[in-house]
Amino acid sequence: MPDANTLPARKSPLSNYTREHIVDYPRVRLSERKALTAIQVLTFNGKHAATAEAIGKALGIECSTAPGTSNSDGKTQVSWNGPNGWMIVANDAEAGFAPGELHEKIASAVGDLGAVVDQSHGRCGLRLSGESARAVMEKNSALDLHPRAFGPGRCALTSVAHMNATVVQVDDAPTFDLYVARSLARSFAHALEHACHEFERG
Amino acid sequence: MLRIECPWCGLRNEDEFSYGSDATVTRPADDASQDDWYDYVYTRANPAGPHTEFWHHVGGCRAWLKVERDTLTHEIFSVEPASPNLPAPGKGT
Amino acid sequence: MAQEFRLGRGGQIDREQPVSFSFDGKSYQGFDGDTLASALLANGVHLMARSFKYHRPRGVSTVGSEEPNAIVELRTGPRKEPNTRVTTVELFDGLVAASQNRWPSLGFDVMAINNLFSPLLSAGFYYKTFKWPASFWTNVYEHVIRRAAGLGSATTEPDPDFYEQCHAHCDVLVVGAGPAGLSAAHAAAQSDARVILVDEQPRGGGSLNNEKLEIAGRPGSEWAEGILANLEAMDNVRVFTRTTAFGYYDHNTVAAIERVADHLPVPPRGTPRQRMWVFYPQRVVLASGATERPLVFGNNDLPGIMLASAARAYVNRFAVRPGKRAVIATNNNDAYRSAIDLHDAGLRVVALLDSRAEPDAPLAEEIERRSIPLFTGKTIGAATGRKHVASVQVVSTTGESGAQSLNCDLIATSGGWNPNLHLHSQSGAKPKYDESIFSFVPGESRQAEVSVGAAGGSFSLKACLDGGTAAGTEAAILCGFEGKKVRAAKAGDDGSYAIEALWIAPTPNGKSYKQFVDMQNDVKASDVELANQEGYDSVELLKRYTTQGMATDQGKTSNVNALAILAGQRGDPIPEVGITTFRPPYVPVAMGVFAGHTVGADFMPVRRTAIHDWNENEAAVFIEAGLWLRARYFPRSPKDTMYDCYVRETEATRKNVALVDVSTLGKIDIQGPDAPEFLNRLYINNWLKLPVGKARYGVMLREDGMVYDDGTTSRLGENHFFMTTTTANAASVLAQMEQYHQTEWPELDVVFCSVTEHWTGIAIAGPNSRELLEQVIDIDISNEAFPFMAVGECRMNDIPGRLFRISFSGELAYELNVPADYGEQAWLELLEAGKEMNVAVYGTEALGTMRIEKGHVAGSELDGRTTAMDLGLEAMANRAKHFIGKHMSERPALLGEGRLQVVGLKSLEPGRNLRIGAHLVDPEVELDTVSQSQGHVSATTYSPSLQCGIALGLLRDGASRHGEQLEAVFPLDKQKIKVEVCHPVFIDPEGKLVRA
Amino acid sequence: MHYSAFSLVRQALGGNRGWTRAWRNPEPKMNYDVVIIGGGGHGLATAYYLAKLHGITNVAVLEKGYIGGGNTGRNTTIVRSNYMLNPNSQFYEHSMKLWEGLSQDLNYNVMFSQRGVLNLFHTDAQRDAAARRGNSMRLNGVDAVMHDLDGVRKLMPHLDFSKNTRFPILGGLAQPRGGTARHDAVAWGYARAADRLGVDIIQQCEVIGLKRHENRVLGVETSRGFIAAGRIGVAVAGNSSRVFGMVGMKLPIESHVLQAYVTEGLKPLVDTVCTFGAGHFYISQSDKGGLVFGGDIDGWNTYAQRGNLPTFNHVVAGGVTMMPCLSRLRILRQWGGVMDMSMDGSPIIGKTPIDNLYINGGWCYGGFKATPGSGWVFAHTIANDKPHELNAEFTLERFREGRMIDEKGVGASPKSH
Ligand SMILES: Cc1cc2nc3c(=O)[nH]c(=O)nc-3n(C[C@H](O)[C@H](O)[C@H](O)COP(=O)(O)OP(=O)(O)OC[C@H]3O[C@@H](n4cnc5c(N)ncnc54)[C@H](O)[C@@H]3O)c2cc1C
Ligand SMILES: NC(=O)c1ccc[n+]([C@@H]2O[C@H](COP(=O)([O-])OP(=O)(O)OC[C@H]3O[C@@H](n4cnc5c(N)ncnc54)[C@H](O)[C@@H]3O)[C@@H](O)[C@H]2O)c1
Ligand SMILES: Cc1cc2nc3c(=O)[nH]c(=O)nc-3n(C[C@H](O)[C@H](O)[C@H](O)COP(=O)(O)O)c2cc1C
Ligand SMILES: [Zn+2]
Repeated sequence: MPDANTLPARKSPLSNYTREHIVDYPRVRLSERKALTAIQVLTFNGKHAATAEAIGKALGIECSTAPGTSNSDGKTQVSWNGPNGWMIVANDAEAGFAPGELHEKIASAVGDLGAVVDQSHGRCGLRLSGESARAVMEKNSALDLHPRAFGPGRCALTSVAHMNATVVQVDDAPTFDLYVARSLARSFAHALEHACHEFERG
Repeated sequence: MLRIECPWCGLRNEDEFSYGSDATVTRPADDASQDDWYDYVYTRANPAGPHTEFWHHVGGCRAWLKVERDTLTHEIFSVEPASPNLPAPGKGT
Repeated sequence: MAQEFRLGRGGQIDREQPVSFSFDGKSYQGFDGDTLASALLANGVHLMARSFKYHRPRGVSTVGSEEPNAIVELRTGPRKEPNTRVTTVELFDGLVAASQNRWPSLGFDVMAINNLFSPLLSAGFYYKTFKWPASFWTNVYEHVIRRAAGLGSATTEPDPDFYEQCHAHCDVLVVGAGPAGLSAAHAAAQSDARVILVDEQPRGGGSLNNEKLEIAGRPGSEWAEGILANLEAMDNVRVFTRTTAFGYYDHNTVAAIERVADHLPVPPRGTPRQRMWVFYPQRVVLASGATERPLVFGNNDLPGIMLASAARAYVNRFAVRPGKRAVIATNNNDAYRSAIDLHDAGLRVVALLDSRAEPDAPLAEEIERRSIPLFTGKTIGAATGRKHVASVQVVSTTGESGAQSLNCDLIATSGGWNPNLHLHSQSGAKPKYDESIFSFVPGESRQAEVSVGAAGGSFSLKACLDGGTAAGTEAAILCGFEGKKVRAAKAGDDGSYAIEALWIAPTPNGKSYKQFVDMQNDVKASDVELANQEGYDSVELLKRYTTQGMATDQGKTSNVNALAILAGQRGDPIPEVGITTFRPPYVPVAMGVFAGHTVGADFMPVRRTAIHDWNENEAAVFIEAGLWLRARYFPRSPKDTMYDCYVRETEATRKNVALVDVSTLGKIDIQGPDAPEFLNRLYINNWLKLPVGKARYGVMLREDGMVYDDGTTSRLGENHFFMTTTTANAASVLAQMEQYHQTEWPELDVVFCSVTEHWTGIAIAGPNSRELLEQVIDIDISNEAFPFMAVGECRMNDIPGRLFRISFSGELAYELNVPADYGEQAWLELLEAGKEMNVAVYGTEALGTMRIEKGHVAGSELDGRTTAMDLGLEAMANRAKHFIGKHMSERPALLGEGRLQVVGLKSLEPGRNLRIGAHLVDPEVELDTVSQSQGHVSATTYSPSLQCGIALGLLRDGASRHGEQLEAVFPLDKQKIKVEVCHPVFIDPEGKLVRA
Repeated sequence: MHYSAFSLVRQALGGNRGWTRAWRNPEPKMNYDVVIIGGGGHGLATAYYLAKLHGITNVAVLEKGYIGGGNTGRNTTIVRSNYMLNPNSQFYEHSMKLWEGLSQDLNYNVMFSQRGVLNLFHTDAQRDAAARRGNSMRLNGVDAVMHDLDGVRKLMPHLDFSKNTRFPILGGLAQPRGGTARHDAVAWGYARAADRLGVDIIQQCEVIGLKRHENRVLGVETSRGFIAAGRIGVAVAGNSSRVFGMVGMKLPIESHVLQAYVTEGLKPLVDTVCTFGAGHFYISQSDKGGLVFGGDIDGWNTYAQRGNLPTFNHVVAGGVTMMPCLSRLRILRQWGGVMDMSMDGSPIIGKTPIDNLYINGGWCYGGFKATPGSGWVFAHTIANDKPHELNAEFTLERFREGRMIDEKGVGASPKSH
């Protein structure tokens, strides 16, 4: 396990945005969540339930086999990530993990029930929040995000602004966490930023 | 806009999926005849009416799906996982 | 005098808000709430346009989006919008409009001369002439026709405004906010369904805004406002005005266009001009109303002639007098309202002509009370007037001759009403003909939709309110809500419709007149007859031969008249003749709306590597590779050419050491007990025995036997592999692996996912690459400890990573992968470590040079038509095992002679390089003479190592032709150059260097 | 009745009462020497050339709807012969030559307009591919010109030539002799000309079965009864699989929808046919003034003649990106046609395993330009029971043998051609 103080600082894909928030309007805000750890788990034939249980135990967060669900202890997010897997995301500092610790934890819990793959540097995390967040999403995604259809604890793998993304609803503000491929991060942020302009004056 | 009900992700737009191929042709065994392989790779029933086909939820959960769809009306009769070994939606195995 | 034709009171206009605008350079005043049409009429302007073919004077004839005649160029400069219906333009301050398709002016249009030649310009005349001489067609005749044809002229500047596409879900979508639609939306909302209500008008109410009808004891428009207020206050309801549903697509999706800012001079900052909505309703209620159709008689296209419902709408809604002396002609009860409303507004109704023998008694009384002259069994045979109607010739429908003439400046006609079936029909349903209203009505539903109100063929207000309410509740129930009982609003019975068919009027004294069916395309009743006479006798052939229904209004007011006249000609019943296909969009929609915001620089996203910023700072020249931007070469001074750069970068690599960013290669993590077996079926070569800690080059075929992709795959653990693919095929290879795993071999216990994004890949290549790396890598990389094709975990200074000893350049080389957030850091540290050795960097151009020198096939040879044998890779294949593409690659023609096979090519002309795309032919062929190409040049470069131009090519039976001399010809530029065919590997054939 | 400026004047004076039917409306006979299934351009042209060049006039063309109502009546009318592979290049060039004299040959103005076809390229790889194609065109005697930016600007002045668009234009490959034609007129012109040579054109007559004895076809079952036939040529484009299904044959063909669109009429804006290289979009302007454009197929099997939104949006986004001034112009109509997508993107014209039954299909989105050539070689093939050298390589058997004619190199994937 590499130790924290020797590791160089991480340069995030959106480091070209020097502002703290990409968008900061009265009713909507968009920001990058930097330096995330993202661990993808894929289960082998017949090992799905067992893996879910193992992860749940190891993290003390429910790891659900129900599609489109995401559980979190406020720091670490365990989101359904396809028929045979999950994506576990945390900011090490916030969640109090040493570098690589989360990976280790999951790897030893999963053992040979499945594959544990580090995607930390491959995903860009953004957070979209505020009363107008749904209106912004409406311009870029065909998901039904109405409270009757979606809500906190729900996640979806879908296309946002014509790019593959993961959408996780965090709270009722509403707040959405969005994850997109690192190489596309700037185009993705640009599209969302553009969609926010209409709400500049609230 | 076709809307395909992914067993895992729910109703999603056509543009999240990519069309695979006719799902009724079966891949011959390694020792099958060249004719069998020719039919598998090249000839299609191409029916006007119900058609069973593979779609890939490539913009979503990446599962391959077996979809029964009418090529005249585009009505979709059924969608199921292509693989019997992926954990069934909901219950994990 | 300003707004001379504005009525003293009434109308839904704000007289406190005067608005000034200009038409054809003359400025006028209107009021907020006006359309361009009503404002022009208020100022007595009736001549607004010229027709398509005969350039006849035309004025406004409707109040809605069905307008065929009055179309203008709206706005100027980059915002100019040709062919804009004046009836759909909301007036705003400073609006500028101009007439189109006329020269020199609207009043005097020389092209009106066509009018005289009209017999020559009959339907399809152009098919019968302009054939000689052949060369004249494009250059002379067509040139003239094209300039004459067309309507308005487009701007040639980019659009300053932007557009967007939005998505909205609901239980019940209601299209149309007239009495039927409002009732439906209200009822569905009461049952707690999520409701979306759209209407193309700026305000809800539909026809109620045009009529003097009462609902629940108050004016209909007030009732509508009340309902709308309630709806807007409910959080399960969304109301979209200025929003036209234009397409009903598969699986119950409905597309609509919202005119967000068209009623403003320019859109507010951050706001789109228009946006497309895609609605995903469970149920759809179509309450889109009905469109009136005109009567067909002589000169029925003159300015001053309009639909009966339009005439009263201008009076009631806009407080405008469309004329002073009106003649009204009808074949049904509805137009009686026009007579009444016009009269009550102070117009002189000269006559009400009812083609029916027996009028409806109570209505007749109303007319009598107002002492409006009522003539039954009579209709208009023809109108007269030059640029405006001046009088009408009244004829009796029984056709006996002798016509009476009446002076007038306004004609309002009703030939009946056609339910708006467009969306219903687009949804896949087949409309059916209803004898009782002499029009088509909705047929059996094919999707989750129902038509109500006038759209459903029930024309009484009461029926609209009741039907709408019932449909709304029903829709909610079908969505799984328990329907809440809602009482429909009460309305006095507005009488029956009682139409009797009158498709074409008898002409006065048998004289021949132009009786227009399709006004915009100038299609006359006689053209319909001619088409039938010549055998273009089905509706579809008629449409295409005469162009009826093909103008910007898509025949909203003319289709039914046309097919009825055709039926008459054929002597067949109307249902047998049928109706042409309704297609989206319901109204013409700007292309920008479909494009949304993914245009120009945002047409496609850009993929950038972690080293992109550094490359940019180094002034690298980039090249597109799919969505990726890759550094192509690095100019060191402004005068550096690409050639200077790639030669310098190649030499630096071959003689010393250099870095290249290879992050864009596809990377797939593969794990599971069956991973080796899976790879063994995927690749043509063997994978079962690859040792852990080793990499191997692999080749994949398509099922049809052609080479698909190649790359090195490493074994990181017993059950753990790491595959690399070409940049181009990264996504499709993964998709194909998933397909075979899930559809063909689910029994194989293996999983995989893309890790392309997680890793930054840096190749360190050149004889001194080991020396450079040794300074920063924490593992022993001596040739013994870390031989060619070795793979290992490592740390580069403090950065964790993976090291691969593989080489694309043919030199001693390594590939280092580090997590992408460290990518730039690793790159910088390598440059730092190599400073003394003056390490260089190189781009894709030098990469290409070196792969050609080394004879590595790539994209341009893997062109989807080449087999492993063609590419000299067959030796790798293990045909004793099964692999994808094995069988089809064994087809006779693929093994036989005449295949294009990869070869090396050397320029035999010093100082001249080969060009990609040149063809290989026997020496001395005359260029531009038909000859069989024997192959082509697929990749070329100047080789610094060989000091001459070299290339790879695909040559017929090339493998056995090394040593031959050919000519590489480039006829496009009249070039040829002598070449020698040779082995594709130009340097280090034994591969000593990579193993050093 | 012969068509000419003179006849036009004479009839005009007679109030246009004297015009006669362009083609008869005969009842089907009991039997014909040759029955052509499909009254599109290809079927009608085949009948015309059978009668004109091979003296076979006892011919019927059976059309289930109205003639030209299939893809002939719904295509974007681009005519070109700018192919890379020899069999295509030579066949389409032969067709091009027939186009050049067609209006005169048929005595019907098909408005063949040689305003040029321009294919833009945006990357070096695309330029290289264009060079390879352009050079093989020239080697086959086909006209081809490589344009740099200025050359492109002269042909299409209103494109986005800026460097900050996503895929800047580098240049284009043009075929000056390419262009467009009036689609309906092609069907009508061939129908009228064939009719004058005695061919029966029978509309509203759907073939619902093929009668066969041992390995030989005897005639067709139709919605209007049985019709005996010495030889049967099938030219039904998107419906090929259905018709051959009637004799239990599976074809290397899938049916996919291709959409097309037209804008409101406009004064001249687009003077040449232009295709975008960085997305799926091509455009031309019709004589009526509408901008006619199209793009890629929707990409999944269908027999419905209508398209869907995603492709629509993608196509138009490409268009506005290529030519920004299109943004405010309005689309008038969207429609679709059912494409006979073959397994290598090239047509199949020739004999079938069944005697006296001939196939003409697999045209994908490129068969309108082929109409004269297709009818010409198909007539030859039917008349002589063997292919002409121009269609000798377009056999049904080529896939089994490994002789694919794959311009795009995407293999046995109809949706990708
Ligand atoms: C949107 C679109 C754009 C296109 N653009 C171009 C282009 O720009 N350039 C180009 O060269 N090509 C283009 N094409 C392709 C071209 O239109 C076709 O390849 C060509 O028109 C095919 O002509 P055809 O006569 O073979 O088929 P069709 O014109 O389709 O004729 C076949 C006829 O057979 C009839 N039929 C079918 N089944 C039966 C039956 N059982 N009994 C009786 N009759 C039957 C059908 O009703 C139809 O009328 C395009 C196609 C489409 C749809
Ligand atoms: N007695 C007669 O002869 C007769 C005939 C027809 C109509 N009418 C009267 O007209 C009224 C009909 O009421 P209704 O509610 O059925 O229709 P309506 O005409 O009152 O309302 C239809 C509304 O739908 C809108 N609309 C149409 N197509 C649309 C689209 N694609 N997208 C968005 N909006 C669209 C229109 O702008 C209009 O506001 C009744 O009052 C009826 O009595 C009478
Ligand atoms: C080259 C071409 C130009 C067309 N121009 C027009 C046009 O100007 N107006 C119009 O309404 N339709 C136009 N159409 C479309 C036809 O109306 C019709 O939609 C098409 O032939 C398909 O037939 P369908 O819609 O009846 O199925 C055009 C079609 C083609 C192929
Ligand atoms: Zn899914």
